Amino acid sequence: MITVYHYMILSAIIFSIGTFGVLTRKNAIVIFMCIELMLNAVNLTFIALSRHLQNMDGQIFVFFVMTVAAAEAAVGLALMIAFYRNRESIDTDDFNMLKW
Amino acid sequence: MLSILFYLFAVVSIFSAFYVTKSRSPVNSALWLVTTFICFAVLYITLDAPFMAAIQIMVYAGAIMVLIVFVIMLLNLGTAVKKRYTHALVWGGGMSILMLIVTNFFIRRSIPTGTVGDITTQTIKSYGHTELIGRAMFTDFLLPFEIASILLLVAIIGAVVLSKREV
Amino acid sequence: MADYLLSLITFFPLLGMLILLFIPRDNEGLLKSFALAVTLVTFFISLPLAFDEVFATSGGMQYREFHEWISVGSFFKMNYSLGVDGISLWLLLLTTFISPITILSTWKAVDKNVKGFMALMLLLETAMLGAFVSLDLFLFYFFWELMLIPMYFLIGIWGGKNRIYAAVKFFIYTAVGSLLMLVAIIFVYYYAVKSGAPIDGFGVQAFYNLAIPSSAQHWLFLAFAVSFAIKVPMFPVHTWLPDAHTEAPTAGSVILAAIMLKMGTYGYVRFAMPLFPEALHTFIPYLALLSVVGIIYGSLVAMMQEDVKKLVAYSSVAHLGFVMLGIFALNMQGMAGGMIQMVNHGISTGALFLIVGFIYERRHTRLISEFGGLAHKMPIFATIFLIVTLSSIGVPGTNGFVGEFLSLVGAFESDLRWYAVVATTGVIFAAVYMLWMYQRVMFGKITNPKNENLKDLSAREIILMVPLLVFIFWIGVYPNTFLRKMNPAIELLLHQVKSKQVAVVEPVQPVIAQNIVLK
Amino acid sequence: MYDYLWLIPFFPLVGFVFNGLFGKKIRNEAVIGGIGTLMIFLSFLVSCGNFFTLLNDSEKVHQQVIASWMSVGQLQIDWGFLFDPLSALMIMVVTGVGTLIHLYSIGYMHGETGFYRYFAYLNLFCFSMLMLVLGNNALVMFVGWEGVGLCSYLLIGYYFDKKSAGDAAKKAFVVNRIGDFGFLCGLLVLFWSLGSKGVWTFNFVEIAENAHLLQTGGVVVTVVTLAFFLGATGKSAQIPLYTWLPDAMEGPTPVSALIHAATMVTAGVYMIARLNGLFGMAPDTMMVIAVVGATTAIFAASIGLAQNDIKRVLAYSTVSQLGYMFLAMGVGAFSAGIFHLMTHAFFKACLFLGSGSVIHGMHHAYHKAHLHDDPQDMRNMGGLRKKMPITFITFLVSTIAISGLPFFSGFFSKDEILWWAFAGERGHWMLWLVGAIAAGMTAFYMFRLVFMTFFGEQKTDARAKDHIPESPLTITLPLMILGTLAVVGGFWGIPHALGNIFGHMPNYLENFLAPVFEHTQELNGLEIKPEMAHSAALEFGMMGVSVGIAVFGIFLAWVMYIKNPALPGKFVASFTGLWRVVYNKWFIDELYAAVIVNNCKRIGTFLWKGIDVKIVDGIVNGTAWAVKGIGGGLRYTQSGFLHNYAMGMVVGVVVIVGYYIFG
Repeated sequence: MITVYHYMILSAIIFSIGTFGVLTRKNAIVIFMCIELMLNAVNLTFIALSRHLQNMDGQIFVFFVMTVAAAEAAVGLALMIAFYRNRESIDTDDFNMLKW
Repeated sequence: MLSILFYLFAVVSIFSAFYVTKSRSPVNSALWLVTTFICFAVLYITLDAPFMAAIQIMVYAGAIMVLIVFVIMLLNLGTAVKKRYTHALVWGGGMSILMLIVTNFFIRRSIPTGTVGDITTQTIKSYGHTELIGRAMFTDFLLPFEIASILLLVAIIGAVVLSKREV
Repeated sequence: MADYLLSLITFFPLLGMLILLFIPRDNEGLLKSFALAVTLVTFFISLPLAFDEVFATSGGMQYREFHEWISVGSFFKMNYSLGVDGISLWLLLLTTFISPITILSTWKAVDKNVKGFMALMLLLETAMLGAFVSLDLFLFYFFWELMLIPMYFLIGIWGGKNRIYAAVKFFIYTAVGSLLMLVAIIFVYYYAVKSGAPIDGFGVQAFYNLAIPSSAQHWLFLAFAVSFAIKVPMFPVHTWLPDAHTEAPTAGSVILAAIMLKMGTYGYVRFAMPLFPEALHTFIPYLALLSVVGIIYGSLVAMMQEDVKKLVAYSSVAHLGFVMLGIFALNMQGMAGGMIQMVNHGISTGALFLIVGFIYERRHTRLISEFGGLAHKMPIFATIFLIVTLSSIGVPGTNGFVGEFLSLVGAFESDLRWYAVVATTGVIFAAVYMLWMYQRVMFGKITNPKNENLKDLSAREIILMVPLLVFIFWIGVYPNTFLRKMNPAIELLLHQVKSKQVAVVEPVQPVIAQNIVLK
Repeated sequence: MYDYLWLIPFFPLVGFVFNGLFGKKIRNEAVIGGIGTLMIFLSFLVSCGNFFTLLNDSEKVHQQVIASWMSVGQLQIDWGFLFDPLSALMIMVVTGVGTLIHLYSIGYMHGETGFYRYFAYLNLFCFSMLMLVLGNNALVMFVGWEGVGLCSYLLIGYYFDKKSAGDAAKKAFVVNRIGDFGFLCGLLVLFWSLGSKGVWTFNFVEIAENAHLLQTGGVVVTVVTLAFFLGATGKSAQIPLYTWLPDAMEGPTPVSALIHAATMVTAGVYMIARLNGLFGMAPDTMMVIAVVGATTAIFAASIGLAQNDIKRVLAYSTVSQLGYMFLAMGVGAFSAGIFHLMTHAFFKACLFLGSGSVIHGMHHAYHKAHLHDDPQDMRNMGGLRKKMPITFITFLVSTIAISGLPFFSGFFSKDEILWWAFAGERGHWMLWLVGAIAAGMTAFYMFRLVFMTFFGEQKTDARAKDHIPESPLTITLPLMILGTLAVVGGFWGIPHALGNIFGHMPNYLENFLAPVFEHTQELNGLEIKPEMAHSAALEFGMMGVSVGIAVFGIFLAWVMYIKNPALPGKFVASFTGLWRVVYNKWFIDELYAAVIVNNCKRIGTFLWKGIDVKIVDGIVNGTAWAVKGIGGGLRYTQSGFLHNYAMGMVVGVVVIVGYYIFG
């Protein structure tokens, strides 16, 4: 029998993989995709718990997460374009303007 | 039957998620990501959430992925130059494994509690998932819904402003 | 009208400031006269308080106002609670009285961004008035912090050469203290709620009746005491004062000396002492010691100053030592002396800063060595300066004497008499540093050719000094006008403090006579 | 009549306010001086009225309360006046001598730029002095006490463009303040110690009535009286606080006469007399007072021997005479002390005014001859008796009076003091001896002064020689009046022994003052020792000895400065060291400067530059630097690389969640 724990463990694994990607990759777009991965892992938890609790609220939340993800995608990618225009690169090693 | 489906798609999604991080070319990553999204959509269906599955495919696998791929094309990003990032690999890998362990413990030791509702598989079947979502969204969550729409509007304007050539 | 009098007084300057913001920036004359008019009107609105006989008979809070203000859940309740008694009455009036004078004093002195200056002055007045009339600890804290902001800008923008350093030092010193106080305030409130005592939001009067355990009292008292001690300022946390005074524009110095320093002493009287009577009892010897050290230390350091303003600033440290000593005597005379000395210091030191301002405007220097022989060129100035100097020294017949004397009488009656003996030597030092300064500035021949063409005081400058001079003599000759209305409030306060002290030592035990009769 | 008591100080106050506010505009010396003089004269008239009413009144103590001054709890202080024989006598002296000196000043200060200022201050001084004398409680007295100190400051600094004048003024005020510190301490301890017995008061009458509550000879009384005595030494220029008085001669001469001879400096004596009830109870303090008084008398006289500035001689003479008064107070001869105070006011005022007349003349002459010599230096004078006959005669009369030659006023008062010092219960033959030697020295240096100034060759510069005029009437009239008083003033208090010879003439003064002092003297046994009380022979013997010493002093002066003018030079040559020490005032000023003033300055600088700037501000700025340093160090964690931040976040999450699970 598949319980909510299975889904949650899966979501944890996917989330960790996303974290791994964010921490190791240098390409901003790939990092961005890894963040989407993490968001999706969270979504899975939401839906699994929503199902478990027989409650719709979690799914509504997923909906909002998706909205935010969409907005993020729009703005984030626009930022990347703007950045690429300046630096001819989207390698995060070149994003060090925050340095002291 | 359901457990087989779950394990199958779980394994596929883990595998493809790993390849998202591993592929050298961003386009490959994007395609692996689409695979993950689709697996997730299937998992949503196993969770009696067909509408979320549809949205998953449409928004993620459709809109967002198109956007990403489009940007990759636009910027003409090639395959990443092979660099040895062992340092980052070790640290990042270590940290994510630690994180996994920690969350595992967290999940194993906790019992999910919360307001238990009355939506069972039967209600979903009789009313339809879409209707239930719609009811919730346009009654209790109307204000957040409107705010979300404003957020999207802002994001659109922001994206336009940011990507315009001369600001 | 009377129901909202305090609100009206407090917020009238703020209202004025809001209107002032609509006056065009270039119309400096209008800006100045408008600010002056606002402060004058505030003064006139506050005058009925001075004539109200109720203060002479009742020590309780008058002109109460109470409205609910902020409430977070059922736990936190901050109320808008105002009131005035014989203790805050004169400080309130001092504020409304000094403000028009300071505005008038800036007529020529401020030349850049007059609008901002005037707006900040008005905001500052509201903050100071609010702090004096708040009966809610939270409201008090609000005004207390609000005061800091305009002063910070006044020093930081219109100050002298080293103004940024001074402004930041002033701000940080005071902020450190007030954060300690905030913690203590929250703790007191938390304790009050937990203990189930009948409280009224942060209303301070209900807090008076709390029975806080004495171990907690000690810490709370220390937090309040440090915060107020910084503001007073007491030795050794006084070093912001000389810098702030030296760098501040004249009006800023006057407000700072005349009113803001009183916040510290007022805070002791209104909050720290009645809230934590047991702790007070423990700490009085140390605080009195610091006061006395402040008197001697301030005097000695003032003696060696080369900058007139710094000298006056250090003299403030000494004078406020007398105030604190009188207050810590915890008896009628000492308390009344401390209170009247607060007003005195406001008038005399305010006047001294104005005087320094006058010569600074003329010569753009404050170094004593640059002057000498000014009495030849500026006889009226010399006379006024002399009177104010004498008042600062505490010559009988001027206000300074009444305050110092009452403080000392109080201290001698209490257990602090040995401190008082030492403090009395302060009168010698006061004469030394003030007269030495006066002599070096005013007497002798004119040695510096730049001083040859100095003009005597203008009509405006005389007008703004005259009210101060009137009060110097009024308080000196007939202080009963003021004491009469303070006494009931002081009595009540002492009752509050002493009724809760566990081991109240009768102040009139002839210790010397009993213990050391040698013969 | 007593209802008008308040008018006495009120008139000078009016004069002060008028001259202070309008004097500058008026510019008419006659009006300014006239108003000033008139006001003090009016208050003299009121004083006379009160005085004569009191003479014939059986009730000797009267109080008038004008208004409440401070009232806080048990502390109630009034603006009130006390009129009893003591204050009656004092106001007569103050207003009487004051009027004369005002009159004198019109002539003396003629043409000065600050004429109005001078008269305003002078009136203010009279006001303060009268408050001091008339105050019915110690605090009103303190108002006057500080007020006269202030006026003294203002008047010494009258020529404020002279640095020496400014310094002297400041010195006077500060030294006086040291005394005031004592006064204030005494006041406060007294208030508290009486209060602890249930009597909260500053009122003199109440203090006198309740003094018995304190223990005779106890610590409290001794401390209180010693503190008051410190106040008195400041105001009355006694050791150790006498140094300001000689410097105070920087002020105009009439000021020296009024303030630094006749009135203000006697305030200390007056204060002790006023508080006789307390002082009588403190034998230790009385002894200290007597010793300090006697020491000051001889010490100041010794300095006076060698001075060349005419006013400085008189200044040291004043200090010395004040020493006598304190000696009198110390041995319990209160009325004798007050008697000497009165006679001293007459002859010393006359001497100062006379010296002022001389200086005025010399100044005039030098001015005419366009010379800048020092008009106060006696070495430039000589033979003036022909030029200034009136000045000379009055001066001579007063000199005889101060030297204590029989039947001049000084003789009576001084001998009374010496007799008490010898035969009083608290007296001692050493005190007498010191007093007698000081009297001899006084006679010597005063006649030295007279001989150098008025006799012998005229040593003035030849160009100025013939321009020395006699002073105008406004100057000479007060001289004549004071000279007369200096001669006859003593007959008011003839000692018993002499009175018996003159057909049982009573000692009027003693009887007059008796209501004030009687009680204390009876209570504390402050009387002549019984074995000597009725020995007229002994009294005459002592009198004879002291007159003999005085005559010897005069003779010595005559030998050294008239008969054989070369003698002083030889004397100086053979005792160079001693002479230099005496001439330089025993180097006391230098000692004070080195020990007290410089150390105070050094401590002040140390506290400022050391403690304040280095330590306190060091800590404050150090905190700031530390925060800045830590911030500067932590800054390098901000690498700017995205991964580092992301890593930070993840570590944070892991740690928090881990803590949540395992912690």
